[in-house]
Amino acid sequence: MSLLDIKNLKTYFHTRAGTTRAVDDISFSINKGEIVGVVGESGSGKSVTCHTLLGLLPQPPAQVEGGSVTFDGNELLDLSPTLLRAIRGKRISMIFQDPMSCLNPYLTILDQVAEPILTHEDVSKDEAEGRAIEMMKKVGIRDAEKRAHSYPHEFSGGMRQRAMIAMALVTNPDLILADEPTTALDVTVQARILRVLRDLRDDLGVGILFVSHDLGVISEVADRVVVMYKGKVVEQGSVESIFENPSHPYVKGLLACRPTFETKFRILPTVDDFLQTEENPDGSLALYERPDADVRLAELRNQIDTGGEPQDSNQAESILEVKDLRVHFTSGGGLLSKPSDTVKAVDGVDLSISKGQTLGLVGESGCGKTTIGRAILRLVKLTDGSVVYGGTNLGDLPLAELLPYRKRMQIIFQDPYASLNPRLTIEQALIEPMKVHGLEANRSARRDKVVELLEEVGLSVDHLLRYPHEFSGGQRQRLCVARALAVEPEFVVCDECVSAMDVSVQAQVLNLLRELQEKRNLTYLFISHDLSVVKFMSNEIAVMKQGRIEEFGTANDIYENPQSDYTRELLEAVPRADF
Amino acid sequence: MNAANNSLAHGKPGNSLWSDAYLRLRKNRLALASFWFVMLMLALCFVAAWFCPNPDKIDLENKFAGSSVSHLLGTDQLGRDIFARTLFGGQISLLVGFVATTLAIGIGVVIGAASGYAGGRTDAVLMRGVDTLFAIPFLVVVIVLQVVIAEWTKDASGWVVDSWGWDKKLTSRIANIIPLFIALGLFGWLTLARIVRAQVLSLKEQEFVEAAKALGYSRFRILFRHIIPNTLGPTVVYATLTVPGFIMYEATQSYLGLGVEAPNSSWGILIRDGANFLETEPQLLIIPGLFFSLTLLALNFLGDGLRDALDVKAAKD
Amino acid sequence: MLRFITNRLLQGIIVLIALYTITFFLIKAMPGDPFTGEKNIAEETKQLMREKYGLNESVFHQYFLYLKNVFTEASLGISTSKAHSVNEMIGQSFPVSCILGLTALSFAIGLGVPIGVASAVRKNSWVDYSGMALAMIGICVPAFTVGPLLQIMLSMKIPLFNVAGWETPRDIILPAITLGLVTTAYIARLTRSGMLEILSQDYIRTAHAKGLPVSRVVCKHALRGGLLPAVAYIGPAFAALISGSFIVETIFQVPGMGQHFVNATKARDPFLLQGVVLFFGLLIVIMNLAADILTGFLNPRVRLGQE
Amino acid sequence: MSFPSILTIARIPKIRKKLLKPLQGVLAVIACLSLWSCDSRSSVEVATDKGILIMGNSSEPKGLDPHVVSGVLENNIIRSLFEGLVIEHHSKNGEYLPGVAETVERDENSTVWTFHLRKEARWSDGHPLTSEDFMFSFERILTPSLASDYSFMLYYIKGAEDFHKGKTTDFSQVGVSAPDPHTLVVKLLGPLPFLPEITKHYTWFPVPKHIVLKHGKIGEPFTDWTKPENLVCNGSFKLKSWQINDHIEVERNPEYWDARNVGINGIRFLPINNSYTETRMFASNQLHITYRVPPEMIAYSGEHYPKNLRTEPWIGTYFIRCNVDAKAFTDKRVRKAFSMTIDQKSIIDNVTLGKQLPATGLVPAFGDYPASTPVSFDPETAKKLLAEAGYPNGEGLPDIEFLTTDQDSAKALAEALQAMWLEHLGVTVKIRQLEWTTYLDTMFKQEYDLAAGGWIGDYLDPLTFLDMWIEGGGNNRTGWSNEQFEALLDKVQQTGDQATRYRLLKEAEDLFLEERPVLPIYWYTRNYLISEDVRGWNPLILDNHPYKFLKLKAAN
Repeated sequence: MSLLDIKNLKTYFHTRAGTTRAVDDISFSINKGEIVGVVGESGSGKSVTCHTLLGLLPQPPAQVEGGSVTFDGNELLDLSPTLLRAIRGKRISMIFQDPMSCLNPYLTILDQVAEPILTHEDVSKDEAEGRAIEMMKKVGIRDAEKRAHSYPHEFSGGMRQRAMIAMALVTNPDLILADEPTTALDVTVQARILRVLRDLRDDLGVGILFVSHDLGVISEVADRVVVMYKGKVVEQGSVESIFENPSHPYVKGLLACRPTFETKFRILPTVDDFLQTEENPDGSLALYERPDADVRLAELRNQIDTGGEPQDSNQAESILEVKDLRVHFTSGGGLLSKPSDTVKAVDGVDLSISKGQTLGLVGESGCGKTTIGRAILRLVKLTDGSVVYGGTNLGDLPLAELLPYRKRMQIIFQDPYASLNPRLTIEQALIEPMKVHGLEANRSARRDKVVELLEEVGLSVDHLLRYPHEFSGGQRQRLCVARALAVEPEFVVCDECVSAMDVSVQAQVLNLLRELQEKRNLTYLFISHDLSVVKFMSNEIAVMKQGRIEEFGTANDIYENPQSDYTRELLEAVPRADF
Repeated sequence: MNAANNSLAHGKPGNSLWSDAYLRLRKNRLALASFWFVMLMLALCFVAAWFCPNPDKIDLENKFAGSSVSHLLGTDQLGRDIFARTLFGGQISLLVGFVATTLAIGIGVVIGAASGYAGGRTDAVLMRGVDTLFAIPFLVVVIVLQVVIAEWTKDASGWVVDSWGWDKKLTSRIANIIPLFIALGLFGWLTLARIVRAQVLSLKEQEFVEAAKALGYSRFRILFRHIIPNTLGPTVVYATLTVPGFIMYEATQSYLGLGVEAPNSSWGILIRDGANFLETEPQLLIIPGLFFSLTLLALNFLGDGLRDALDVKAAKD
Repeated sequence: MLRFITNRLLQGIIVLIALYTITFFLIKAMPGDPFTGEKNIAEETKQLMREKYGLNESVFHQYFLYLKNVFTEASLGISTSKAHSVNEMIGQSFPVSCILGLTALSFAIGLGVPIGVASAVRKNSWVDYSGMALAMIGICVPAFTVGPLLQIMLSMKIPLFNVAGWETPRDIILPAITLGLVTTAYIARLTRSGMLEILSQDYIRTAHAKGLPVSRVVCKHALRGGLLPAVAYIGPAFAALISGSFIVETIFQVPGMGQHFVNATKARDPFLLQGVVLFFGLLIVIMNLAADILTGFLNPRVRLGQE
Repeated sequence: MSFPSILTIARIPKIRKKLLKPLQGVLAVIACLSLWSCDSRSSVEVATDKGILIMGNSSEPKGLDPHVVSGVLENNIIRSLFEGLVIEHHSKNGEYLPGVAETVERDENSTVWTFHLRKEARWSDGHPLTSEDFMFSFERILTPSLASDYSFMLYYIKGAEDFHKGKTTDFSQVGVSAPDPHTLVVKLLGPLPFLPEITKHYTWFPVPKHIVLKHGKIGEPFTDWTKPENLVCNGSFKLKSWQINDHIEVERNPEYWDARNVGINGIRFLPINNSYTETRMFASNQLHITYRVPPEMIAYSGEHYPKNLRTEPWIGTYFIRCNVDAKAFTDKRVRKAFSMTIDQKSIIDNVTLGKQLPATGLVPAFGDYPASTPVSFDPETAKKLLAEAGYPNGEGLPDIEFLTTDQDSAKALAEALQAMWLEHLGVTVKIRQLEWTTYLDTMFKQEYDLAAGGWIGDYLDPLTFLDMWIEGGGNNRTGWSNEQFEALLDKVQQTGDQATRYRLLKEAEDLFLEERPVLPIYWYTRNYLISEDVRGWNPLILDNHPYKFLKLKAAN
């Protein structure tokens, strides 16, 4: 008998706007000692499935409409809240996506890791804490005795996720629901965490439900894969069968749209190239394979990317020169006191970008890559060094004279949710930069321009009067791109601008950036922690570590012949779905 | 999951911030009821009041009369119609509540936002300034204002009457109330500034503010267009909490000669006067007290509803 | 930490000097003087009285003389309206106000926090609505109504409570309730919004996933963060409770500090007024600092000095 | 995915239990507190048993130094601590009983007075009290540096004013002398038949020379001699404890010459600002005597505590000052018209509610001095007068502002007057309500048209109501003056014969009322509640009850 058996589970959300079928008749099972990967994009119902199992969904609006979930012979959906609580955290634990927001910032790590034991077992506090520290050591937290008393914010992202895992494991559960456990992590950390999970499966025979949108990760860790799309399971099977021989068009598209080191497309295929959806009269969706999918793929293959090699660097006009850039952050200081601590975020960096090219800036979180992007735009104060753009050193320009450069240089941020003012309509948000910079003669001309821009980024006039929250993540990022383009810049910093997206959406946005670059001869500084994406986008790549450039070279050189140990380590840690 | 896609597909018409907020407010039954109650109160005080008996008509033979046709809710210690006095008092109190709150929000939001956004020394100076003002005794300021500003408004109102031909009585009523607003405006915003500042401290780290900077927007524009509108929610809730305080302050000030001039009245004055009849004629306290409390209760729920309605992010489902 | 405190205390001194300066000139600008009484005194006598209190000197001289006395002798001067030194008057009334304020604050916290928490946990239910209505009524019904009501309904019916006075510990209860009502309402509102914010955080879901009972999720995981807005309010609120209790003090015959503000103002007593204002200013500086420190203590992410 | 209210799956009972805990705590605390002091008897019952009188005294006194303070509430306390040459009679107005002085002699002109002090008079520390102490006290209160605001009460003494105003520094020029330790001779400026009345005022009280000098020089202000631990006095009581704004308690003074006949063991004065609170305290047996009853509660108290409510005439007049320099009120016909349209009875019955007496004249009726009657309610004549003055139906009158205060029923009174003038004269008067001291300042600066006001007599003689209206008088402030009036007052100062004096005073009063620079409204009464336990408390127009004759005995 399998450890967990899900049969025809249906979870709907009933809101005033109507009913959303978040999980719509899915069935799969997990055995002891098995990792089942659940793959799908946001909104596919994979997280809702996890939460339904533990009764963590807010009811209303959520409502389990049918099906059964059998765990070790018990029907979970019928359990009383008290009995369910006894299972939660004891026999089934959960690991959440974002360890920063999912750990309580007000309690120490030890407090939180020991809490499941204290809740479910009748043991002394000392014993519980002892076991918690043991477990923390096991998942790779060094110096656990000492660091256990720290607060979450004092831990790095990787350490936090380890603490989270320790918390899930500390009661020796039979089943772990891991909801995107590595999504927020750097690749090297991710590799280590995946190792820990595999060890758990092998050593303790724990069953793991591993939810992720990242096919690479799934391929590394899972034994079996379940692919979900719009609340339904579209395909399930062993890792090999899914990755090598996908049958469903959605899965095919998903596999094709990921950039890999080997990708040679100029434009990435997208899921839409494979999948066609149609709404049935009863509101459910019918999925078809596009008849022309193969043609389209072949077409894309023919446009092999030639831009991978930089143009002759002598010919290319260097548009931006960064020399010995240093940015130090200080804390403390007030009306009457001097600042105290100093963090050297960027510590002596030289860069140069040629017109029309893309420089990729890659590194792990906290290495200073984002700060470089902001320093170039003078969004943070330079401590030392120069940023020469078009012959002018922006570093010591007074703010008033910076205005023309604000028009020429733009930035697209990581989080499209946070980087749009929630209280401005799209029209307002897009007209405003033009107004500030005095572009276009009058209101109606600006409006026309906005419409043009929206169409350019793949949105329509209908969207003009909407607010950002009415858009999906991918659409929002398009809006951010449109806003950046509204001032007709020459140079754009893309700061992790696709990191928070599903692969299918990521492909669309990357394609958009590519097309715009060609059309408008834009220069990009492309910042990301994702090595495959950077490889896909960039001509040249700089690898950063702790505020300095570790290695610099053409994209192909870096990937095929890494010079520094650090770069090599990074490359090796990237999960690849290649069979 | 993203309900946004659905609404996009169905092409819901886009709206301005406020009309959008109104649509959402309509769904909150309690807030809607409160909204209509406030409207009713406004109608009573500003329209129906004119159909009531003269609120200042003294009839000493007929004091403490019970409810009757000529005096709907009876009469007070000088035989004046309680209902009429309460409604006319409501005009003043609602006006005071509205203007004082507007002033407090206006000043508090700007100072708090500027302080939080600028940070560093500006912040320290502004916040310590708030501390200082917080400790200045209100009463002293009122007494000084009464001398300084009352003189000034007297001159000004005389000038208005002479050169613009305004009605003398009306001008003098307005002139009396202006120093009151100045006093309230001077001090009413202090706590609000703190609250807004705390909001702004977290808002200014948001990427859309950085995006605005990168787009070359001026500090002024960033502050007023991008930061302040996003502090509206907590501001509205806090503001509804301060309204009763303002209305009661008005009574205190009127007693000190800075505000409403007798025999005109306000809810605050009626309640203060009525409290003296607690044992003997409690209706003198209860009637204006009920008008006051119910209106503010409604305002409070309306404020809550507004906060939720203004929060475009929370309106996803 | 130490540096943060020193820095804020230094700022506090600037605040106090600014406060002193403003108050000094405000007092000078008030109509009447300390010797204006219902029965007018001969101008010669008034002049003698001014000499007695050093009020005949130039304004400039008076300004610095008082400052000098404050700094060199820690003396806040002698009241012109009561035959005591201001130090003595504050010394006698501050402990009383402190006890009253603390009791009122405890009452406000003891009642406001549970109401706020319950309202947040059961958002948009009758619990929430009635809790918030209760809070609003607390704000709407002024002290000069609540006080007499309590006197009539409790003291005069139940022999347990005195109508007024400050003799037995029981005498603290009614004025503290009257005084704390508005604070209760604010704390309830602030706790509610703070809790709502926290309850929507991801880590609350984590806590549920661990199988914790709801009460524990609320008390251990949510309360600490949810109280932060209320804590930031409590500092200045306590200072205000101590000084702003004039009405409650007169209704319940409490010999506290609040009366000094009003009586000194009415009597145009410059030294008493300056004294209590400076003392109150100091209290505000300290309370704000304490609130910040407490916030830092409750919220490990806040590093003092960074705000 | 957001989880706005994960707690909708909350178990309610758990929460309830949590909420109950603090509530239980509160209840427990209340229970403890109630056990703490579980005396079932009320404060008054306990105090009566102990022989201690609990008195409401309106406010914290300015101090206890008889030479520094001024005011009724200070007087109440000082009267218990100090004793002057003579004391108030416990039941008869205008008479006196011996105090420190055993006998009083005067010359035929009532100009030179000799007081024979009793030999057994002692300070509360046992130190004998002699005429030297009086000499010292007179010198002290007249010393300019002490800046006593009531020192003018001694100006009747020859040379006192000059000494006080610094024209001479030689105290021997002042007409007081002490031929021996038990004789005090006072030489006055002119005849003053009611000098004993004046010596009842605390400015004439002795202070202990040996103690005052121990804590500072003679004219030194701010010394510590009135601190509870230092204060030495000669009255029937001595100071026991003093908590600012809380209470002042005095206890039996065993050194007092008549200690055997003092009927109570102590008095506790409570500075109760809020008169409603005070009434409620009385109702729940926390007080023997209240300072006053608020107007709204007089009728109510009469109903509920008929045996306790007392309404007694008090020597004071409430009136409205007219600024005769203001254009509207230069004409006495206008002033009279305004006066005649005040329906005094209606105001008393509906606004002030304290059974005050309609003020038909300026000086309230007392003793042998008959009340004047020219002031009356006569709207018809008033209208005529106003028309004669050139303002028929109020037309042509400039804007009139009525200055009033933020105290007690001032606002209601103003509103009622406003209505009366509008009804009978067709004049709309603007009400200007000001904070008390601002009001005084404005009134003293004569920046008003009409101003509410009042006067409480300092001693029992019509002069206390009339001599303030001389030109430039500190309390005149109407801008009114009249040579004939002043000549009459001068004549009064010259005669020692009471009948002649009263005739002249009446003449002056009638002249004043004819001119009507103030519009009298009512004569004060005192309304207060007194416990039946208090025996020997008789109505006195000056309200200077001598405490030594009181007795406390539980009623029923």
